[in-house]
Amino acid sequence: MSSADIYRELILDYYRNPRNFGKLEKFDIDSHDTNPLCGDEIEMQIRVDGQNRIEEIKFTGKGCAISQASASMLTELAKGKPLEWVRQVVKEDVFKLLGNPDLGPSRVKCALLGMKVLKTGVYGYLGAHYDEPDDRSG
Amino acid sequence: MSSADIYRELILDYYRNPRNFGKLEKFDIDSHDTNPLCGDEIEMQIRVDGQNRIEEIKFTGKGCAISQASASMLTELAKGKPLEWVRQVVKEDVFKLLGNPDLGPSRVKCALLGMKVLKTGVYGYLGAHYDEPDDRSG
Amino acid sequence: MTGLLQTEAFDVEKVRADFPILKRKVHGKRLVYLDNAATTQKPQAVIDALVDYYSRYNSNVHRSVHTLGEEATAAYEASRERVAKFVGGEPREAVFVRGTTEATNLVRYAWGEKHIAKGDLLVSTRMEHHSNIVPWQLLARSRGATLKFVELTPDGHLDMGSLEELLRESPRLVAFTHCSNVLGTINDATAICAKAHAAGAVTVVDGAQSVPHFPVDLASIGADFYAFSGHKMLGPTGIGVLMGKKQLLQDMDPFEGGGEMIREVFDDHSTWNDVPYKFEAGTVNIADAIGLGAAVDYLTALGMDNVRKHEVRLLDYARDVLSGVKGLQVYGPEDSQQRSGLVAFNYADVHPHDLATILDEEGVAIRSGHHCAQLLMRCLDVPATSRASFHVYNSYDDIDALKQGIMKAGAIFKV
Amino acid sequence: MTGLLQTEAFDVEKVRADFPILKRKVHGKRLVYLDNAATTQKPQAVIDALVDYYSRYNSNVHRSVHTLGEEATAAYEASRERVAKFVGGEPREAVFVRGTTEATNLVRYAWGEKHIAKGDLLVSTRMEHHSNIVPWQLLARSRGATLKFVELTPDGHLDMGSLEELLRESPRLVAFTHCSNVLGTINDATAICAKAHAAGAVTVVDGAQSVPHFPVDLASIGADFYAFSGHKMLGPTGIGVLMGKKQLLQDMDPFEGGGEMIREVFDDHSTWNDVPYKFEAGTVNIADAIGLGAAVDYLTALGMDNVRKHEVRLLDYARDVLSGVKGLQVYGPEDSQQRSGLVAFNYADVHPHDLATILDEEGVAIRSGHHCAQLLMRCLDVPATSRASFHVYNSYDDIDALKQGIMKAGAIFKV
Ligand SMILES: Cc1ncc(COP(=O)(O)O)c(C=O)c1O
Ligand SMILES: Cc1ncc(COP(=O)(O)O)c(C=O)c1O
Repeated sequence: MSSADIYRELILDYYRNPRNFGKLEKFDIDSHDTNPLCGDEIEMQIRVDGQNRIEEIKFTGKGCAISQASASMLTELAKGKPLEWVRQVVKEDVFKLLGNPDLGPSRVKCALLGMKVLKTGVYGYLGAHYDEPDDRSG
Repeated sequence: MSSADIYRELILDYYRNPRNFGKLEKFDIDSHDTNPLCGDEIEMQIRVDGQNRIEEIKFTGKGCAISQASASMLTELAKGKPLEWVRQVVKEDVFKLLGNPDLGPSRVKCALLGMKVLKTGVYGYLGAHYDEPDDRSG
Repeated sequence: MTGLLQTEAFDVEKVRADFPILKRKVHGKRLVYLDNAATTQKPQAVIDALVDYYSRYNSNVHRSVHTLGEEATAAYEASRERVAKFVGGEPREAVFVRGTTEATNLVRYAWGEKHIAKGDLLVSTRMEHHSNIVPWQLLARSRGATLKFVELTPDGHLDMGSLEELLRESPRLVAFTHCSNVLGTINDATAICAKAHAAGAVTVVDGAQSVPHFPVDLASIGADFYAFSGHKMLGPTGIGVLMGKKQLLQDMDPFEGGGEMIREVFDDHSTWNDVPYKFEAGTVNIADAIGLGAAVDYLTALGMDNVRKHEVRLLDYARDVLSGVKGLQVYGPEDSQQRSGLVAFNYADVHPHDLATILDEEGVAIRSGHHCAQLLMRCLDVPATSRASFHVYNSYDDIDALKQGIMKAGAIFKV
Repeated sequence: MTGLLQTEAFDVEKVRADFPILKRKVHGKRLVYLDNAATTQKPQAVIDALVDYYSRYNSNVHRSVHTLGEEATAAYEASRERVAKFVGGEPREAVFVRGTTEATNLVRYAWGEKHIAKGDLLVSTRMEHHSNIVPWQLLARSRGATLKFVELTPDGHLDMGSLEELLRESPRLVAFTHCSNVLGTINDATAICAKAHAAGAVTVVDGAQSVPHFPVDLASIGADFYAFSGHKMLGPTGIGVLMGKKQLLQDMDPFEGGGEMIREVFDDHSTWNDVPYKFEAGTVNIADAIGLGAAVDYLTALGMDNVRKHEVRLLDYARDVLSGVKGLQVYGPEDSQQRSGLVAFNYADVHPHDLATILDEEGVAIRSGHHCAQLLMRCLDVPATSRASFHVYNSYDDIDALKQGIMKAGAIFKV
């Protein structure tokens, strides 16, 4: 897959016009992380409703098209879902959102930063600990 | 030169029956050093006479035949000499005492330990500082 | 290939033939390696030195009486002599370490923890690599000292007014880079050391980006400590050098304890070997120290003046070529004479990582990110930059390939 | 050559063919390399791994987006995985260091300086290499703690009574070697760790002489920290491993600051990367880490059980052959099952250095001296010993050559 395929119209659109970008006034979950390898940064805020569902979710961040687009896409997908749903999310879900690009291991970390931030925040809220899988090959 | 030539009768004799081995009751100079690379150890004590000559000199130590024999031979040579003479001693003098053996660089350090102890002690007494030459190749 | 650079200095095509990796293809394209500030490639002579060592005289050093040990020790110490001479220093003042980072940390622990007291001032600068910031942060915290930074001018130099101001506060330590790994700025190390010494400070100079790229003479610079990395100057990974003034080295505590650095061990205390051995604990990285000696020989044969000449020409060419690219912003001083052979830039709103991915597809390897210089990124007000950095085997062709790759990224991102 | 050893385990002649250095002559004689406890020789596969890295995919790791960087990172991390698995540990708990000495010093600085307080007790033993004594001496001094030593039994074991006694004083740290580099004694690391943990201590086990010579399974040993050196296990110089329990690693201060180990840097503080990266500051020794992976592959292919079997046979043979030499005293436990493949000895009044010089003339390389174990030398009441130590390429022939050399020394010294 060539980079022209990775950087499809859709990715660039999410990069330049990220959905759910911004901060919430009231939120129950606030999660932030950086990718120490490249400095990409994502913060997510979530408001939880009475049925433990993601009522509202927004993110801010800076970084490459892949990290920002994937975080944005993930917030869209998460909105309205029960918190428990977050536990089921796997990296393949993120890849699918991005159109299954052929990313090298370091770019995979960019793609998955948003998922890590989401999981860390929600797991913490649920009183659990999110231990990133030791998966260096992506 | 083979090791049979290095370990001549004379060297073994000095190793097993070191001349000037022991301690002085009264001394003006007491100098000690170890070879950090092998642990060989030499201590020398010197009594200085009115004319700044080496009136009496003894050594103790432990280590290989080469370090002990060369220290012993050096004390014999030094006895009665003016302190200033010690400044003139060079490593070739020590090699000559030993019969000019063909020593590798690490064994050279054994051979020269006695000279280093002697020089450090005498230079110190004369108010000077003995800076071992930076001669790794021996 | 058309535009291989022919300086009067040396024949780039011949140089390229010495580097086996340059024959390799990446994504079917010729490898265009422009990530030399991160690590350089290695000439066959360096690889051969390693193979020769392991195939012919591998042994532990210093404590061996046998032939292999004598040979390994002689080669290791001969390498120390060549490396020290290469930067105008004394072998006794050359400590082999893993790299620049270990060197600054060694100074922190062995000099800093002993000599820095509560309330002391430490000075670094905003253009430093983290390796010349974080050790001083940690030192400041552990000793109760303060760390302040020399500010930068808008055109990417150290602000001399800011330095003078800090020097009036009588810092104990002034740590600065001889050459910035992002801006390329070459600092006047001699002048800064003189000023810092006059103010009573000890100087730690980061030579990671200078020793590989232009002639360095410590005798004239006069730094108290000077650090550099072998892997950035055609040498193997895992080896570098801390040059330190003998008096300071002798007066320092040991860093790591055990092995080579010992004189005698007793139950309750130990005594130390002479410098520089006092700072080389355990089995040293023998093979790579010898490999670094081979790298120094290679650079010496080319001539560091020629290396510098070559890089300035590449720099001029790169700035010519890239100035035609709309939306491309280059950081650092304008004048090639004041900077080293690297170009950090940003291109429109294409994030450096995305640009690097697109370039990689064309066989072009650049670095993207914060380059371990986050304080500098904040000064530049960018999260990251792209960086193309040169060495002896780079040519005009490589820069053309860089430009073409950037143009492709522009097309994909519809810049 | 007559007596090349044929174990059921592996074909020594075939193994020898893998080590290019064994073809070399010393003083016109066949090289008989018996200094393996100092450092081992390297098989072609390890040398090839280095050449391959430098010729094909040399690049800085972790921060690169380009292909070379991805390949180098993948190989470096794959090596971490293989090395961790080789000793029954987790990759996340494996920190690449220069060697055993850096590993113990890392624990001293990053764990010790944080967790040891005035009046605390640290325990080491009298059979340790200086690398497992001096860091604790320095730690004791800097924190105002006390360092005590487990005594030895006359037959060269740790005195369990002495250990128990010290454990009753609730030490914070118990540091001991899995295998002595002089006596050859293999300590029951599992039992000692269990006792030490029950007493509330953190354990630091020196595996420098165990990992290269017999199977080690950290999952069953349970040590908090376990250190070993690559160059003693057929790997390159400049690389080794500190295995540490994840919880402890996470709870530690950083060791060196800069580069890889950083998450974010601000003016007045910084945050750290995850373990194990937090302890790998600066550019790591990429090539040699990859080379160590190749060494682990080589040993794994032979099988560590077979390596052990081979060494026990050599040990038995050596003790048979040497027991016939008048005036020769061997140190350490009698039973080959309780010791590793090395023999330290003294021969009449021939000083070990002199013996080593005479042996070298016969092509036989042994070590002579205090073996960085001066406390042990004082227990044995000798200034030095000679040591012949084995590895996979040694044969009965080598031991015969050793004996002949000793007899020659006897003749020259008129023993
Ligand atoms: C038992 C033991 N511990 C520690 C060390 C130190 O290892 P290194 O020199 O590789 O740091 C050695 C080897 O010299 C050893 O034999
Ligand atoms: C200016 C500068 N200083 C220090 C370093 C750190 O060198 P190393 O990673 O070899 O320790 C680097 C390179 O990464 C650098 O560019």
